[in-house]
Amino acid sequence: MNSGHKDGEAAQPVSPEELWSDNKTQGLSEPELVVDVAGFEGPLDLLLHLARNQKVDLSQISVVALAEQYIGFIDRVRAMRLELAADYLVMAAWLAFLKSKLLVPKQRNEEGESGEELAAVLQFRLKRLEAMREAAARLINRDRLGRDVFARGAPEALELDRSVTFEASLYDLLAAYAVQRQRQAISNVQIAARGVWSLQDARDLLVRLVGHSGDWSALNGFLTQYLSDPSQRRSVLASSFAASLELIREGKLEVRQEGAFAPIYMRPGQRQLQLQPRPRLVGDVT
Amino acid sequence: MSETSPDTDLFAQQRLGQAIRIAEAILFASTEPVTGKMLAERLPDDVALDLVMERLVGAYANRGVNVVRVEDAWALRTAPDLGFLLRRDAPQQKKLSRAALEVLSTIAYHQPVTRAEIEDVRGVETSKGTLDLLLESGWVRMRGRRRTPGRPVTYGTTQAFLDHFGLAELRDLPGMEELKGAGLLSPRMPSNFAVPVPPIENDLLRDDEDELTDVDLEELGLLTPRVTED
Amino acid sequence: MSETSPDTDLFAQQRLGQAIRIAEAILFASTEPVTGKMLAERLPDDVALDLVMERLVGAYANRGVNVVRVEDAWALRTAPDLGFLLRRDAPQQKKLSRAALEVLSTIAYHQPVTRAEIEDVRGVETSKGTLDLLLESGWVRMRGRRRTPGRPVTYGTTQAFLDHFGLAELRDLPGMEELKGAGLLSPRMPSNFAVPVPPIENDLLRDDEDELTDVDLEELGLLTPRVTED
Repeated sequence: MNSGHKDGEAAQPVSPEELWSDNKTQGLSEPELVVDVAGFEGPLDLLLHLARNQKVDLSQISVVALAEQYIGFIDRVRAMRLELAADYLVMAAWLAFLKSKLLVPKQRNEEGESGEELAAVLQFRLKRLEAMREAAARLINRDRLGRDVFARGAPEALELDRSVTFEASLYDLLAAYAVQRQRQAISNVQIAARGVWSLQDARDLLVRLVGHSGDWSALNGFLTQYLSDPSQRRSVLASSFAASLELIREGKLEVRQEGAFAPIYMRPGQRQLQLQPRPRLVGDVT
Repeated sequence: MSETSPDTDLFAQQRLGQAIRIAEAILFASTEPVTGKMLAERLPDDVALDLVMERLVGAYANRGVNVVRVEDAWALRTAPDLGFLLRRDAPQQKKLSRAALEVLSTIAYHQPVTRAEIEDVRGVETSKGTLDLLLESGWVRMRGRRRTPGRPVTYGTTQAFLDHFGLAELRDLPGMEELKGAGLLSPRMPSNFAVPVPPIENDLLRDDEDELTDVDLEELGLLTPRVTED
Repeated sequence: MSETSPDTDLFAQQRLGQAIRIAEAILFASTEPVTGKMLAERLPDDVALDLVMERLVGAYANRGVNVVRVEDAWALRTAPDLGFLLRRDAPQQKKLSRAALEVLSTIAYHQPVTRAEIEDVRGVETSKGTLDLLLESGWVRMRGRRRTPGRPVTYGTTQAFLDHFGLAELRDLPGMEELKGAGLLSPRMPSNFAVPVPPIENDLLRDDEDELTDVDLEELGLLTPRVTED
């Protein structure tokens, strides 16, 4: 009775960091994260962390300062010659774009969302992510079955619903299907190492970047600056230009250029820009 | 004892009440009868086990569940007069075997499908027993016969299948991208790999399917030959 | 009603008492929540399930074991305050990774939700295996497909999820109402979400400007946010 008083422990709030104690298994289940940037779950998580250091109230944060901190962080990581997951770089490129929009006064002929509106969307996403974080923490601290609350230890078979004699869940069914199809499919597929950007890679990144802004954006500069090391710039530029032509043909992208060698502006086209469930990009940026 | 004040009395009552709750929870959660020794270890030191169990037995005396003594241990048991609620023959709900699940899912995705085609997808022979079991489960049915040599029977799923797996229609079965997204299928499948999409009007026979006739069913041994009707 | 004799009253009382015993025995026998429908089938026809369950919940309210509701089902569970006594016997539970827990809460609060929407909330791709793990745990299920191009599968939580976290229904998710009220459960930014108009950001200082202090800003009337038009 006087030993093992663990109930107090469950009651007090636990910080998120303490909660997920077995990060070791995470390594197994998530083999595709190239660089675990100091334990962050993606760029939005990193941004949230930086924003948290700025202010308690997320609606009071300075988005420009946040963008600078994020870009600075990414630059430092890249200076250390660490590989970064593509997501982090896409965010850096977009934030650089957002920052420039916020700093330059809105042009009269400019259409679409203003820098402030884009900043508000970012703040909304940060708040929403934080809300889910907190919800997860509250959820996990509830009195849980099998830990704080227990079911009957010695159940007995009941004369109930005699009609159903077979048991299987949809998950069982799908797992069985996938496993056998996979087994039958030729299993040794060679993935060639990529020195250049494929059209598909470039296309996916364009979709994500332009989808973020929803407005005329001159993205090329940011694209080459953040998404590649110098040796790959040409490949990135060529691939993304070719990919943009393809997207234009499909009506998913519109482009505009004031004159030769002027920045190329892009925005989503009439057809919805939608990311198909996409192949992984990780490993592409090397 | 004589010096017990009303205050300490109340306190003792609370201690006893709490001890009864503890004993009750332990008996409930335990997978087997709990010995008096084990119970005593968990109860407050100054509470007598005998008193606790006497009260607990009393509290459950007329309930749907009783506290019974099994040698030196205690357990919760269904009241004898309610035994009819419990299953005697106890055939547990059968879990489908892995092979059966594989055949079932193949039929679901590839229907209408013949036995040879199922084997082609799975790469192994399907035992007659597995198909029989699935037919018995009510989730699989014979749809018709393919208009090819040998006129093989085609299999498909039933409404009961949709009901059991919570699907509104066959097209709700996740496609390849969804299977990949859920981590069920490797993202790196060969480019010629595809997951079929079941048709919208699944109940209709395909162009190359014939209806099953009574004669067919008889041949398949599923219809006892000609019961005369009265 | 007026003609009810003491005899029939007594009889009704007995019927109710017996119904309560039956419901009690069924709940005791089962580890999983038992649906009201299943219970009702087992009770005498003329007894209202609601009344039976009300009495049963009341009878167990302060006991070591409680009757809890999970959606349209009922279950007996040990009282939460006694967990510390029982925990030592319980097998260690697998801990969810931080990512998995985040995906779980996103699904719980946003359901029905597609994978793309989960990724939008978290700002990161859901790793292969996370959804798989949650599906396998039985807390998450595929609910159906969204009627949009591509018909993406939607995810939601299960009754086992509610049971595990001691929730009678989804509305009981902690903070659900506030989050909804704040618009934080919508996939897109709600129109009433305040667009912060930064008065003049400190970061925007030109080389030839000095930093304004709060006192300055107040004097200039710039502390109240206002829309600036260039």
